[in-house]
Amino acid sequence: MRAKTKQHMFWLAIVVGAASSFTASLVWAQSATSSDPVSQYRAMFGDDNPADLWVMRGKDLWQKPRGPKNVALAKTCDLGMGTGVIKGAYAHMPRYFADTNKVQDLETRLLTCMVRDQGLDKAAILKNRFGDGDRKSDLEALSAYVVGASKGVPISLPMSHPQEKRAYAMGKALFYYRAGTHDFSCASCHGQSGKRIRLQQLPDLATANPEAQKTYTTWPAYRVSQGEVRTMEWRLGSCFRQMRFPKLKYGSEVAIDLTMFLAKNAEGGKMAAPGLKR
Amino acid sequence: MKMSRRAFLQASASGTTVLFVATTGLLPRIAAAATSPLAPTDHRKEFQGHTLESVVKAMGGDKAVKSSDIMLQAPSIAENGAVVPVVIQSKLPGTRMIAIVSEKNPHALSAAFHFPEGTEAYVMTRVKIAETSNLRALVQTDKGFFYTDKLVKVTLGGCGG
Amino acid sequence: MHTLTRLVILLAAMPLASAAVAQTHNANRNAEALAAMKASFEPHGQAGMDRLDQDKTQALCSAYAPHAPPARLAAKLLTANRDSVKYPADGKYLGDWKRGQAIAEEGTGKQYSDDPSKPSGGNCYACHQLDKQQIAYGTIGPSLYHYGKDRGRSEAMLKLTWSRVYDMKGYSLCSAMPRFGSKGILTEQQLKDVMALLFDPDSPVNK
Amino acid sequence: MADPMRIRARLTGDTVEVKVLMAHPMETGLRKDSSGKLIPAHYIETVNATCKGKDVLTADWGPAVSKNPFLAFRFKGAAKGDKVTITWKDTAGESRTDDAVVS
Repeated sequence: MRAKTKQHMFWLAIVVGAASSFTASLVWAQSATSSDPVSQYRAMFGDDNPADLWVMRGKDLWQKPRGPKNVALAKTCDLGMGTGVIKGAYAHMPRYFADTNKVQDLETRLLTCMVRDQGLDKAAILKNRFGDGDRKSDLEALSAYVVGASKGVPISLPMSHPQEKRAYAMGKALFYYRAGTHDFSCASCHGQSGKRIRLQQLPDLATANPEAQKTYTTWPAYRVSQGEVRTMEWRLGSCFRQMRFPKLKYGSEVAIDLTMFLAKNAEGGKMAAPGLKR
Repeated sequence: MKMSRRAFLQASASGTTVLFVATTGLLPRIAAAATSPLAPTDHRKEFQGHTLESVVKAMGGDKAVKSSDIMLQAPSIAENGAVVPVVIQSKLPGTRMIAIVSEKNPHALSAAFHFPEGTEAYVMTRVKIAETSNLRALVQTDKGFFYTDKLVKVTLGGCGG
Repeated sequence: MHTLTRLVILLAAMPLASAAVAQTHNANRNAEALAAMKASFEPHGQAGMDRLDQDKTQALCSAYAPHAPPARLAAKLLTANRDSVKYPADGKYLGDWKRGQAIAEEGTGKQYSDDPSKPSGGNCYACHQLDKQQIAYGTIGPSLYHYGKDRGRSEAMLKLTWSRVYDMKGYSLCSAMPRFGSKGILTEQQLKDVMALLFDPDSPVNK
Repeated sequence: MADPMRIRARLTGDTVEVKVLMAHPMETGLRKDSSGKLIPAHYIETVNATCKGKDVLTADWGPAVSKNPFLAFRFKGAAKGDKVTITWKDTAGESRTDDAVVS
């Protein structure tokens, strides 16, 4: 059966050649056909990103009074730019918050506001931290909305508090930490430029560079393969799963420290999230 | 692992259905195998067929003729079979319907769009494709049924397969 | 010749110098990272917390990354890793290339989301080109197209290749390639099948 | 209840281009959740678009339309300020209607 599949693939490969010469004769209004088929695939999505549906829902969640305390996050939540301010907030995170005495990323900060200000149940929120179809994640929707308000804002981290500096240094060490059955660290795939895994280009996230900017500024993103908006917490957890590590806890030290390291390497890049990814 | 085309058709025809596009966590899995009595089938007659021809017949036609007046734009490589962008435009006069057909899917017919007077014979949407296959654009005009096709390769993801 | 020797020495010394600098910065960083890891992960499925503990190879490579560890520290581990290789009990290196192809394509195995009762894949295509017909291949590792055709099938070549797939860290300590044998990712039979994919004249790798 | 659609309707020359994003899981009935249980089929079966009381597009969909469906189409005969109304109905008997003003 394997061999048959192969033969089939081969036969199809021949057809591709014929088919492409056929389509080449057609004239298209927006024939932004790149020679690279993967970018061609991505270009076909245009600016019609289903993440907009999450942004719409997130806006409601941010603006409407909710929870036992019946207050709106827009009236109470400080994401580092002042109460209720979302413009640019994500571009300056993770950062130290005096009220919690912690370095927080957007998601843990939202969680703080939802639990402390609105009186919502932390366990219930976390149960749906990653949505799936009808089971929707408020954290993902809120993240999409807040992040969208930073579009065009360059990443710039305060990096003044000792805890912020420590988070960055730890993030760097964690980035190179090899373990598990496959000896992987983040650097195994993201330590250099110009490589790909299967057909996916692997960005160099180890140093401050344009690839690191482009990657970080397009998360959170609508993941085509999932049909969901995914956040940085999800992205890191999923990477560690594929690295054969145990399960990354949401809002954990490792998640925040690594996010700090990645954000710092993306400094200067203009936010363009929510993005659209494979 | 992939089922052979014949096994796939047998499974479908016997009323059971093939596991379609299953996404497990991050990585797309273009799965096959696994039959379940719980798995539904669409009971509308146009959705019953497994081939272009049977879809045409269910729509009251006889056969579809290949036409170069139908433009079908789809990626030659889809990074994910769960979302394949498709643009179809018909230059055939009197076009009243455009359909998307994937013979390797559990239902060959993915979607049919009906165009009243005043609406262009144009549609853009995104569909699921079970595996590497020819995507077909089927057009109905006053004169009958016409089609064109394009091969779309579905590729695999990286680290976890 | 003398110039060449000098150049080789110079090139070899360069990473050592930068590694020495790195070493001062990286003091205790593995220990701190491990503590953070233990606090940040939870066991799930087949992936227990022991997966976070480093063996000597992992620890040394992490401590000096992104630089290579000093050669004198690496040498002992290279030898130990090479000595850990178990060659096939029956002396036969080659299995079935068709099964090898399936193993090379399969990317699952050992993740907490994977069924531990199912065999792991080798996921070779994630990093290597093998069969020319498979266009979705990665470039982290070198192309292995025509691997056997270019190298022949001498006993020495079979043995060398076996040991590299079994434990690449016996040759390049901080290679990105997993240790498929030493870490129990692939079984002996699976390794033979992958070997056949690389060497069998009928394998698409050699077409 | 289903989330609202995002509808954009833009007039260029004499043609209105309508672009719609719908929030819908489009479950095939063949996908398993993380615990291995089959998720029941749940997908949009019909879509209808009207402008000034007249149909401008109707569609029959199966489970192969992607999750969170996207649809774009073009029609003539509308002016800026006219309203385009979209309705979808799904296999669970749910439906949703939203509209957008042509701009």
